[in-house]
Parts: sequence; structure tokens; C-alpha cells
Amino acid sequence: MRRAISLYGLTFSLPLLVWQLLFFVFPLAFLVALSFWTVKNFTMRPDFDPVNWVTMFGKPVFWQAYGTTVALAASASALASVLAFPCSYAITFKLSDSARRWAIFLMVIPFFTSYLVRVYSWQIFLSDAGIVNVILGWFGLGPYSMLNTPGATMVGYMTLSLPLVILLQLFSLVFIDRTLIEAAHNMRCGRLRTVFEVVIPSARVGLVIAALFCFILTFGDFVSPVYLGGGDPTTLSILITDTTKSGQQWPRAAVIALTMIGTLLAVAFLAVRFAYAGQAKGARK
Amino acid sequence: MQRDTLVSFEGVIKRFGGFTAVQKMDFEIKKGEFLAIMGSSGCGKTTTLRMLAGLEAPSEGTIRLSGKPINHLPTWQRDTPMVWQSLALFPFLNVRENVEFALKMRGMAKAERRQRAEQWLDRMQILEFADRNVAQLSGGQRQRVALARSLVVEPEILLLDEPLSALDAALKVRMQSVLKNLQRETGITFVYVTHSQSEAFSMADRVVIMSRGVIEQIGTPQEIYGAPRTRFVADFLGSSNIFTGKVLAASQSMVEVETPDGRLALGGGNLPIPPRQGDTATLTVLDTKTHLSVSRPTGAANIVPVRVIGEEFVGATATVYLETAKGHEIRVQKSHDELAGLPLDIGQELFVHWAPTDSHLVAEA
Amino acid sequence: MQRDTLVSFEGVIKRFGGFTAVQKMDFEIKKGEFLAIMGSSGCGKTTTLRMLAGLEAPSEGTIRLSGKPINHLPTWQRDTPMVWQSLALFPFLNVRENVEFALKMRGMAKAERRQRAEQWLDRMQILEFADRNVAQLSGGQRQRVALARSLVVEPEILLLDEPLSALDAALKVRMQSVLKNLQRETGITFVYVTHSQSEAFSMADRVVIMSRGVIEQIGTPQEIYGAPRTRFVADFLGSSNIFTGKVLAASQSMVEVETPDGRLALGGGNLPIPPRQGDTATLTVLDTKTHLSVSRPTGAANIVPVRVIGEEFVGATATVYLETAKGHEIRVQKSHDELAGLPLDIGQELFVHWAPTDSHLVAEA
Amino acid sequence: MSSEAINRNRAVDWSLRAYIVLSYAFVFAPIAASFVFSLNSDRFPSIPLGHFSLEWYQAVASDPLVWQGLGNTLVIGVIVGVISTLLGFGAAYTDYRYNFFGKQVYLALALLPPTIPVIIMGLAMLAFLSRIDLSGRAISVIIAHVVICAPFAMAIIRLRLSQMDPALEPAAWNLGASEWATMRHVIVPFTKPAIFGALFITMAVSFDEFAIAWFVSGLNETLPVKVLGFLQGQVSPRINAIGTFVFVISMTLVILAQVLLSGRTGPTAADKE
Amino acid sequence: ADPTELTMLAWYGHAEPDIVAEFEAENNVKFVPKYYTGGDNMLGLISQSPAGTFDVILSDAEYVQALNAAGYVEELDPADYALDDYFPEFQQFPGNWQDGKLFSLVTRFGFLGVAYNTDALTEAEAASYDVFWDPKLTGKVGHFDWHLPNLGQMSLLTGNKIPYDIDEAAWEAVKEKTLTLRPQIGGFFDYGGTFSSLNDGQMLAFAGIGDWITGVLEKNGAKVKSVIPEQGGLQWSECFSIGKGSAKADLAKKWIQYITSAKGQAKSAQMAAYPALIPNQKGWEVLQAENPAEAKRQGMTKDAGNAIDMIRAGRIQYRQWPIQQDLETWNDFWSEYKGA
Ligand SMILES: Nc1ncnc2c1ncn2[C@@H]1O[C@H](COP(=O)(O)OP(=O)(O)OP(=O)(O)O)[C@@H](O)[C@H]1O
Ligand SMILES: Nc1ncnc2c1ncn2[C@@H]1O[C@H](COP(=O)(O)OP(=O)(O)OP(=O)(O)O)[C@@H](O)[C@H]1O
Ligand SMILES: NCCCCNCCCN
Ligand SMILES: [Mg+2]
Ligand SMILES: [Mg+2]
Repeated sequence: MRRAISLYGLTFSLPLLVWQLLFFVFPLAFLVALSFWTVKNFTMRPDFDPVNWVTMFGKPVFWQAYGTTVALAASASALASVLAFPCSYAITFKLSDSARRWAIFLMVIPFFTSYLVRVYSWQIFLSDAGIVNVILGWFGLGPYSMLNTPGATMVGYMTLSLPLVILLQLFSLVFIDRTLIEAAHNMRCGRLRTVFEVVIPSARVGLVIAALFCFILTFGDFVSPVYLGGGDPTTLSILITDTTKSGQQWPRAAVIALTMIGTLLAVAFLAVRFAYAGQAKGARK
Repeated sequence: MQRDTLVSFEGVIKRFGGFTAVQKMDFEIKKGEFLAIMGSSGCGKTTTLRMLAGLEAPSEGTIRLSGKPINHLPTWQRDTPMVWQSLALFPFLNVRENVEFALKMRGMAKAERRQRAEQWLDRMQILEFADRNVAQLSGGQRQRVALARSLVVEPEILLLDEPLSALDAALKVRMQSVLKNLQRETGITFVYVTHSQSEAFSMADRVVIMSRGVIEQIGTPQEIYGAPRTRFVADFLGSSNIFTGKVLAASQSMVEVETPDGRLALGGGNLPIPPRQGDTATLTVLDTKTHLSVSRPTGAANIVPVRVIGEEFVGATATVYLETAKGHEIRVQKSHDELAGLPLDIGQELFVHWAPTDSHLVAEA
Repeated sequence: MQRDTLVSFEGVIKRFGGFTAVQKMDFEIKKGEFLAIMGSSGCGKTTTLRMLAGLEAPSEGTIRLSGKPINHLPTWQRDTPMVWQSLALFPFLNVRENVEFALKMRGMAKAERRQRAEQWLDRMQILEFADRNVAQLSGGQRQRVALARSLVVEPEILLLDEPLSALDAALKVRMQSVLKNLQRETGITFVYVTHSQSEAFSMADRVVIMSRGVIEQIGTPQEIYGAPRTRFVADFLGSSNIFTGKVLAASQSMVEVETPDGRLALGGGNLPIPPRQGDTATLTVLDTKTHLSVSRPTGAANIVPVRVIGEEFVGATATVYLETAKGHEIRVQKSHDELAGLPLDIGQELFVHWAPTDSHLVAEA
Repeated sequence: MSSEAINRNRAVDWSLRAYIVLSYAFVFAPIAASFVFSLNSDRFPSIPLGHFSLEWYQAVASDPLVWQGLGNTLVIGVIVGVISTLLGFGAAYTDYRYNFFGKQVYLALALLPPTIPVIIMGLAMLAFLSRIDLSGRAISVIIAHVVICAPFAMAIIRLRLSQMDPALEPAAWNLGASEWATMRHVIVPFTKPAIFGALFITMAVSFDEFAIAWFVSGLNETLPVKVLGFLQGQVSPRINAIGTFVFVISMTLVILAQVLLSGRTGPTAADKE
Repeated sequence: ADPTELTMLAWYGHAEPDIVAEFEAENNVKFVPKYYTGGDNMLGLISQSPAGTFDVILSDAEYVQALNAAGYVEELDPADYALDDYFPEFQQFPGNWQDGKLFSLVTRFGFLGVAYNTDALTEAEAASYDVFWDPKLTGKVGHFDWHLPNLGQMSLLTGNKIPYDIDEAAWEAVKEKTLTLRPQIGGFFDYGGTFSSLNDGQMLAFAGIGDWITGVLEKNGAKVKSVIPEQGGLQWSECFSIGKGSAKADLAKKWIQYITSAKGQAKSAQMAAYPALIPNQKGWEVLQAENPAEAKRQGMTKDAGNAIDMIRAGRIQYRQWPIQQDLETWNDFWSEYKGA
């Protein structure tokens, strides 16, 4: 019976609430306060001065970085979704149950290898004399400049997000009612058309959420743009680290961080709305 | 009425790996009939239907539709729409879009398919829900959408796989008459898979009874109910008492069988091939054809002394459960009026008797 | 047999937010009786049971157990064990541990509770599975574990919420007799929630019929079946034909009602408070009490001309569906023998008739 | 599976399977390469490879700082695992059991932190913790990691609870068990696999997290922070050696969690359908 | 007894065994290092840690003022150290002293010029900063990602004698010139990225670095080298201080004595992580005796044109904070440049 929360209930619900208030909400709130502090001679002073907001928002380089970051993250989401879909589709529909379990297990492994280590590894693949160019050389191609380009950043972004995107897509695909596919075939819907008419609409929520996670991950990542992209172009994450590197400008870094959070919340809100668009409330039963 | 053949199964076998789900099946479906396929779980009903729909390929044999073999025609090139147990409505489309789906796949223009869809929605009395999400409909309404979705292409045949099993009892009965009427009015051949006896018997023109991939009996509901042909069918329908014993005497018109519960007779032109003396024979008698009396009836041919073990109250009738001296259970079904005069306390000793003409021989296995 | 009162509901109301699930309920449960609570989905059966078990608190009114009010006693301080539809066996405990659970919570010593548990497992004929994981049992065996687990504390009352609804038909019937016998042997009061008419009617001493949080009728199965008291009950049981009209004449022994389908009479000591002339009255007649004839019967009081619209074949009996000139549906249920002589083609004109003593007045709403 | 013979096309099926292999090749290429280069003699790895060598492992093994980092990582990981699992359990149970005003906000607090980019979390954490004199210590990393790990624990345990027959808990009350007894004898045993699963997964997450730890760890660097240091400072195949090593530990934890989560746990409400 | 722990905040390498093992053994000390990745990072770490967290702090010279201003370091007694052994220019090193008080001691330094790939460029080509604009280097020029050394070099190139003390017009000129380099740039790298991109030929020339990078790579056989171009070079200088509130100030003092002694200086010059020049003349002598090749490679010999001669010839300028502009102004421009 659902009674009002009792001592018993509070014992279970309070600790997390207190912890997240103290160490999640307060730090974020402090970040807001911090963005109004001022810095003189390497020292921060509590203050209530919008100067950091004005300065940051007044800088073309900030907006440039903002545009770049949004564009990169959006491209990464689109690219990851498109690259992952055939793979998760094939794992769902073209593998036996046991092969599928293995595939899922294998896709979990990357989460437990250091992202830094993998990015470092990519440097060895992508550099001018790296593995890829050596292999291309065997076919008389290249060498191509790959490292320190936005393309290499994208490779890093895929390293970061592809396993997650594949898994999230996979989880929405395996839960598709197979009879829907059979029903579509039964109504003269051919193989490929079924993918677009039935499979994708059925998995829509999962596909959008997967893309959203890719966006969130890549939007805040600084490892790939620095170590694969050569720090060029400047992304917001690079701008944050740069800002903290220049005369203790933490308040300005806070402005960037808060702008990023705002952007992410807006994107997440829109994505979730889009994912569930057209699905009535009752649909979740 | 002699109808043309629409579908024929010719020696059709379906294996899954080493397991044979359907064994050498030969039968025909007539144009315009309502055929029910019944049998216990796992007997191959769905597999049979799916082969017809092109969702499984037969391992051997040929399936013909209007005379043409269709074994290897992909699903999407046949017109064999199916209604799924789960309904398989597209949750991301609204009611109208669901119904339009098959038409869209056939490349029909938007205006025309909209009109056709609405016509069927109207016919199924759900036009007012056309713009609703399927999740917002009740079970019965969803059922109608599924029917409309399959019927909108006006096929020659409609396949239904336990379409009513998810509905509650009241709705089930209501949808049965919707289905029956629809079939009558459209003249479309219905192939209806179910494991509910009452559904099959109340709707179908002919019933196929399957067991472990084999057809046990095909016939009208009356034929099957009145004279189950095999022990499986008798058991499965559950309305017969079954006795097994050795044949003592057998002629064209009368057979006498020695069973643990006594000597039982049957006869009256029921015996195309009478069994031979000494054979094992199984005979059945419907629980509605058995009678109860307090004292041993005189002149009756089949009399079994029994004790009452319980009574079950089922609407207009009651079933009395009895036990012979050997522990064999016998059931007698009667109206309340007929039972009114009998003492039915547990342990009460009574006599069950029935006429030899109400007994039938059935094949074992 | 007059039994003592074990439980009483006194003006009990249960609201969930603004919604009233149970409305002013007053009734008693006798010691040792088998009480079934029936009604359509959402009518408040489970809520009633849960209030008794202490899983919900009544919003108003008092529930008494052996005379003591128990409204606010937490579940774990009452002895009102419940058998859940899902069984709610503990999957991480084996069979024995499941059965011991309640004893352990009562602080009983290990050896003793083991012995008690085994005694009940033995009684339920599942002692051999004592060390099995519940997942390894069949549906019927699990059912027995659930019963043993609740009964091991030897309570005065056992609450059952649709315990059989997940079982297949055959098992359901078998478990019905297990339950009925158990109740008889132990003398424990059973409160059994179901929406299956056949379950309620075959097991219960008394049946409560609910609709939208209100008790519509309480009585023995025979009383309710034979004389539904309200239109809802008649409708719900589904075995009555129902007619509504204006009272033309009324006396202590006879009432005449003018209905769209003709003038109908009822009578014969059934009328404690006869309606007044001009009132609207609803009368019912069981479909088994109606008769069919080809020509207008002479001398019968209630005769309605009808046309055949269909026939439904249900085991030992068939139901003929008929339609009056006004489009009102009438059902007649008869054995196959009784129907054998009648022409039942669709559209055939026939006469339905019945005796005034077989009609009953029911309350509207 | 079933419509194999009729409705499938072998060429399509095989090209899709080939695509799977390609995708996995992309995902595993850097992992495999890192393993290979950890055993390669060149300090700045390139093609063709140098010779086989364990020198980087030796370098790692003989570096007391690496051992110290490992020790920090392990201690922090275990504490983070335990606290996150406790908090996550409480939150999951709260969500499962109670309805209350503001529950949406509660759930947002319980689930949102992992979606905040780590660099922002790190920044906010450092700025905040240093104000309250809690930065630069092992406890700072623990605090920050619990913030991002508790949601994982919550999700894992909540999933398990949702597989629990909702009648199980009232059934126990009904059999005479008080709320606390029910917690001990029913809820905890039922969720046990998920509790251990959550414990190992959160430990693994903490083992691998470098960005927030880099900000707040101060002198008590964890191993991943050391890796970042190597990457920023001393590019060296030691990265690969440590990576391989951490990978082995993490995988062990994950496999343990996997075994527990899918182990013999009896039927769930879901399988009873 | 358990060794005493001494915490050191420093660039990577300063508390590695090749440097500290001997001192640790002699004094039963165990260094606990915290390596930072930039001066601001260092300041951040100090400001966000309780006082006394770090016993020894190694900092680039320009940051010592900030450390001082914030009160993060203890005053040192010049008498405690062998300052007399230092070259005269390093005895009164700017930044080490404030109002006549000593706060830190320079321990090593190096020159920043043009780092280049010897396969791609000749030493003559690299002998001017103009080489960065060479069309054959398009996309192959890297920046060490910090404004101070890079803009300092650009300032030298635009003809400023003291590169960090320039007026607005000169600053505008520096900016303008710098922006023209942007299309040539292949990336902005941290220390690690600088290492690997030079090593594998990803970048063929680098601004803002010197022998501290190429020296390490050379040792590993990479074909890279640094030169001080005709426009002159910059000098970085690392200084040791004692952290404010250190409970082990004596031990910290002992360490600074050790590392600034001739013996410690010779070790420091050959530090495995990255080589450097040392300010202690006696240290030069020890090095010349111990490792003449390295002494020669780094130019710490008695020959004319050695490192100290380059300083004396005015070819080298200290790296320092901009004097007529705000630090922010330079940094903002750097961000802008990167984003351009
Ligand atoms: N794709 C498949 N692979 C392997 N075995 C299968 C497959 N499909 C069906 N079977 C097996 O074939 C047998 C017949 O299955 P089918 O689904 O036709 O039974 P059914 O009569 O429809 O049963 P139910 O009444 O339970 O729906 C079953 O034993 C089933 O396990
Ligand atoms: N906790 C609750 N909160 C809100 N409404 C509830 C709650 N529990 C039950 N109800 C509502 O109360 C009404 C009665 O519910 P109850 O479960 O008692 O029905 P029931 O007769 O057992 O139905 P069923 O046969 O479907 O089990 C329903 O409309 C239900 O939606
Ligand atoms: N990893 C430490 C490198 C320190 C080099 N200090 C010199 C600074 C050059 N700008
Ligand atoms: Mg089936
Ligand atoms: Mg209920």
C-alpha cells in the first residue's frame, strides 16, 4: 500500500538526495555563482559582475567555437547513427541468438578500455607514416594527411560513441515485435521498404536517444579534438581548458560550461520531444 | 453445396532442424468456406497457416493457391493477409494509416486509398476512431482495425491465428458473431486457427483437428462432436467418456467389448469395418448421452456401477463426476431438472447406463 | 446451518484520489464459508480483498475481523494470508523455504517450522519437490506451493485473488476441486475473487456479485442463477433474456407487462412487492426455460414471434439466436435432441414461449 | 529467423554480416593495436614494428607512482562502488515503491549527472570542493565519482526491481514480515545479483574515469589520470601497458557482473508472461 | 624508519628516479610528485589545495611572481645556497627576487627557437622564423599550445628587441604578422602531442619550443633539431621554491641545496624527461667531466659561442609576461588566432 513516506522510506530515499544535492546541485549552482566572480592577477574574487558573460558572449572566437562544436557534434550524431544502423540491424536480424549475445558482449568491451588509450592508438593509425598510410601504400595510394584534421576528430568521436550508439539502437531493434515485420511483408511490403516503413518507425525512440547520447558525449569531449584533431578547430571543450590555462580565468570557463549545459538541455529536450512525437500519452500503457 | 478448391496442401511437410512440426499434410480448402484449425498447443496450427501466408517454406510437398504452386513465392507477392494473435498493428501509425498500409504498398493513390480505408473502417464501425492512435483503442476496437487492415485489399482468403484469444470472454463472443457475419457477407475464405473448441464449433463450416503435426479429423462441427474418429479427438474435445478393452464378439451391427469396468456393447450401423474378436478396441460415449439411476436399470445394455466424486455447476447444466470400482472417471452431463431427483452426495452409489447406439468405436492413437 | 460472522464490512468506502473504487459496502462473511466475489474487470473485487488483507486502508467505514475493527492494523500484524494471481512465490527461495517463510517471520524455531512446512507440503502432495526451485515446478505445482505457503500458519481465513486465472483450462478444473476439498476439510473461510462465472458457481457457498464498486447481489449460486435480482446481474451472467416495458396490471400473484415485443406475464409467488400499474418493469427469463415451436402454441401465456438469426454450437447444447420483429435478440438454449426436430435455417419464422412462473422481475440499474 | 527460406536474400544477409565484421574491426582496431604496441620495443610506435619487448610493462611495474596510482584507483574504486551501490539501491527502491510530490525532480537528480560532460563536472567539482576544503584528496575523487556512478547503480537495480513481481513485497507483508524484515528477506535477496552487478560496474566506471579525477585528485592521482599525464607529457608505450592492464581488471569486473546479472536467479515477472 | 615524504609540484620528470634517487637514499626521503601541465594548472592546483600541501614547488620564472604575490611560497635565505657558483647573470635572476628578498632559485633553463625536421629542412633554412611561412610546410607547422613563447617569437620576428615589452603599434604588428601564419598551421599541441607529431613527421617545424623537446627526440634517433634563428631566441627558466606552510621546509631546503649544487646540476642537465641548460658554472664542469658529449650537444662547453655566450651576445631574451599589454590581451588574441 502506498502510504506517506515513513522513516523506513526516508532511510532509502534520503541518502542519494542529500548526496546529489551536496555534490551535484551545489557544484553546478556554484558554477553559476562563479561565472559572476572576477579575476585580478591570477586571483579570483567573489563578486557579482556580469563581465565574464559579456566578455565571452562578445568574443567572435566563442561563437566560432560554439558553432564548430555544435556542428561537429551534430555531424557525429548523424554519422554514428547512419554507420551504426546497418550494424545493429544486422546483429538484430541476421545473427543467431547466441551470436547476438556475443556481439552485445563484445560491444560492451570498449566501455572498459581507456578512451585515452584508444585515442592514442588512433594516432598511430592515422599519422602520415601510420598504419593506414602504410597499408594504402601497398596499393600504391597515399600517403594522405589524416591526423590533425576534423576527419580524425570524427574518428575519435566514433571511437567514443559508436559502441554506445550501436548498443542503444540494438536494444530498441531487438524489442521490435517481429510480427510487425511479418505483417508488413504480409501486406506486400518488400524487404528494404520494410526497413523504412516499419523497422525505423518502430525503433524511433531508441534511434533518437542513441543519436542524442552521441551528441552529448561528443559535445563535451576534449580528448579527440586535441589528440586527433590537433586542437584545430577550437571546440568549446578546448576553449574551456584554454581559458583555465590563462590567468586563472575560471569564471570565464564557468560561462562556457554553463552555456554548454544550457545547450545540452535544450537539445535533449528537443530530441526527446521528437522521439515521442506522435505517440499519444496512452501509448506507454 | 459443392464448392471449388481454393487452396490445396499436397504432402506438405515442415521440419525445423530435426523436429518435424507438420507431417505429410494433405487437405483442401474450399472457396468461400470458414475453415477452423484446432489442436493443442504446439501441434502445428500456426506453422500450417504461416506456410500458407509465405512466412515459412514447406520442407516438402506443394501448396497450391487457385491451382498455382506457391511454395517459394515471397510473402509480399501473395495476397494472403493474416490477422495475428497479437494483432501486429503498427503502433507508430494511427488507425487510418494502419488500414491504408496495404493499399499504399500496392501504390494506390492517396485519395483513393483513403476512401477505401474509410469505407472499411465504416463497415467495421470504427470510422470515428480513424485518427486515433491504436494504443488508445479498446481490445475489441483494435481487433476491428486488424480485420479492416487485412480486408481492405479485398482478398480471396483471410488467415486468422487465434485472433480472439487476448480478449475477455464477453468480447470474444461478440467478436465471434462479427467474424461470422463478415465471412458470410463477403464470401471470403477464412482459415481460422484456434485452440478453443467453442470458437471453432460455433463459427466454422468445417473443422480440422490436428495433433503433433498430423490431421486427426476433418469434418463439420456436428460430425466431429457426434462421432470423434480417434481417441485423440475424443479426448481433446473432452465431452466423451472413453473405455478400452478386448473385443469379445463382433458383427456388422454389434460389437461387445470386455473392459475393466464391465462388458460394454455398441452397435447400430456404425461399423464400416468391424474389429476382429480379440482385438483391443476403444469406445466412447458422450457425457450427454449417459444416464444415471439409483437402482440397476433393467434391460439396458451398458451398465456401470459408480460412486459420486463431485458435481460441477456450469450454467444450464451440471456435470456429475463419478468413479468406477476400478477408479476410472466417468462424467454425466445433465440439466439441473434432470438431476434434481437424484441423490448426489459424495460417495453415493449409482449406476451409469447408455444405449449401444450412442457408443462409437474410435481409432487408438 | 447458521454460521457465526467472521468478517463484517460496515459502510466501507474506498477512494483513490477522486475515484471511488468501492462504494458503501455492507456485508458479512461467515466462519467456514466459501465466498466468491465476482464482477467485471475494475469493479473493485481486488480492492475489497486488499482492504481485508490490510494492503489498502478503507477511506470510510469499518472492517471487523472476529468483531474487532482492523482498519488500521498493518498487514503484517493480521492473519489474513492471501493467494495472489501471480502467486508471488519468492523465486530466490526453494519450495520448502517459501512455505516456511511465514513461520520464520513469526519467529518459530527452525526444526518446528520445517516440520510444519513439510506437513503442508505433504498434504498438498508436493513434498517430493521440497528442495526444488520454484521455477522448476509446473503451474499446478506452483499453485499448491502458494496454497501451502498461505495455509501453513493455519489461519481462520484465506484470501484468494483470481488464483487460477493463469492456468490452462484442464488444470483450472483440477485445481478447482483441490481448492474446494481443501476448504471443506480445513473449514477455513475462503474469500475467492474471480471473474469466471463457472469458477464461482462451482466452488462457492455464496457468491457476491459486484458492479462498479457496489454489491449487486449476494446469494447461493442457485439463487443468483435462477433469479438474478438486477438487470446488471442478469446481463452479467448472460443466460437470461431481458424485456422491459410498462406494467399493465399487477397483483400479488401476477404481473402483466406491455413490452415492444408483446404483452408478457409473470407470476407465481415471486413478488414480495409487486410493481404498480404504469411503472416501468424489467423481466427476465433464462434461455434454458424458453421453448421454441413452429406454430403458435395454444394456451401459452408468453408468446413472441421471432426469426432465426443463427445457431451456436456449445458442447452438449446449442443456443439458437433469434430476433423479434423489433430487432430485439432472444436466445434459446436446448440440447441437440430437443432442437433436432425444428427447422433452424436463418430467417425461419418461429415462436418463443415460456411459462409465467419462469419469469422474474429485476431491478433496473 | 523463421521466414528464412522464402523471405530472405543470401547476398543481402552476407553483406550485412560482413558489415558487422567491419564495424567491429573499427571498434577493436585501437584496442588491439594498443595491446600490440604495449609489447613493441619502439618508444614512438610506428610501422614496421620493432621487436617484441616487455620493457614497457617492466617500466610500469617498476614505477612506484604507477603502483601508487593503482592503489589509489583500487581503493577509490571499491569505496565508490560501495557508496554508489548503496545510494543507487535506495533511489531505485524509492522509485519502485513510492509516489510522491516532486518525484520527477528526484529522479532527475538520480539520473542526470552522467549526461553532464565530464569536463564541466570536473570544473564544477573542483571549484566547489576547493571552496569547502575537500579538493585534492582521495575523498574528492570518491565524492565526484559517486555522483556519476550512483545513477548507473540506480538504473541497474531499478531494472531488476522492475522484473520483480509487484505482488512479492505485499505478499511478504501479508505473510507477517514487517517492512524491514521484507527488505532483508525479500527485496535484498531478489535484487542481490543486480546489487553485485551494480557494485562491479560502478567500480569499473570509477577505474576508468580520468577527466573528473584529473581535476579533483590533486596529489592522489588515479591510474587513468596518470595515463592522461603520460599522454600530455611523456608520450610512451607505457600508456599501452597500463591500458592493457586496466582493461584486464575492468573486464574481470564486468564479466563478474555479467555472470551475476544473468546467473540463476529464478523466474522474473517477465518470464511468467 | 619509514622514509619521510616530501611533496613536489613540478613539471613531469623532476621527481623521477634519475634525478631524485640519490637524494632520497642519502636522506631517507621519498618524493611524492604532482606533475602539472602548465603554469596556470600549477597555480590552480596550489590555490585549490590546503596550505602546506606542497613542500617543493618548481615553477617557470614568470609564474614565480604570481606565486609570490599570492603568498604561496616561503622566503629563502640566499646564504643557504651556492649562488656564488652561478653565472653572474643568474645570481640576481629577475623574478627570483622581490624587494631584495629571495623567493626562488633558478635551477635550469633552455632556449626556444625553431624546431625542425632535419629531413625536411636544412639548418640554414631553419635559421629564420620566416621558414614557418615556407609553402612546402603548409599544414606542417605546429604550435606548442601556449601564447607566451609563440607570440614572443613572433615579436622577435617583427623586430622587437625586447619581445615582451612592446607598444600598441608593435603589438598590432605582431598580431597581424601572426595571423598570416594561421594557414600554415597543422595543429596546436600539448607537450605529448608536440612530442609525437614531431617524432613521426606529422609536423615538420614547430614554433614555441626548443631543445627540451627535440633533445629527447634526438636521443631516440628522431631526425629533429632546434636552432636559435637569426632573429634571436627565448629563454625559459625553471625555479625551485619552498611551499608556504610546508612542515618540512628544512628538508625542502636541503633538496634545493642538493639540486643547485654542482653535482645536482649535472644530473639536472641530463634529466631523462627533457634536457636543459644549467646556471651553475661548477655544474658545467662536472657535466663536461661526466658526459662530454651531452655537454657539447647542449653547448655547455668552454668553447666560444656556448650557451652563456649566446645570452651575453643578446641573442636570447627571457620569456616573461607582456609588460605593456594585459596578459589577457595576449591570451585572448591567442584564442582568436586558434579559432581563426
Ligand atoms: N521457427 C521455429 N523453429 C523451431 N521450432 C519451431 C519453430 N516454429 C514452430 N516450431 C515448433 O513447431 C511446433 C509447432 O508449432 P506451431 O507454432 O505451429 O504450434 P501451434 O499449433 O500454433 O501451437 P500454439 O497453439 O501454442 O500456438 C512446436 O513444437 C514449435 O515449438
Ligand atoms: N492504487 C490505485 N490507485 C488508483 N486507482 C486504483 C488503485 N487500485 C485500484 N484502482 C482502481 O479501482 C478500481 C477497482 O480496482 P480493482 O483492482 O479492485 O478491480 P478488480 O475488480 O479487481 O478488477 P480486475 O478484475 O481487473 O482485477 C479500478 O478502476 C482501478 O483502476
Ligand atoms: N613536461 C614538462 C615540460 C616542461 C618544459 N618547461 C618549459 C616550458 C616551455 N614553454
Ligand atoms: Mg500458434
Ligand atoms: Mg483484480
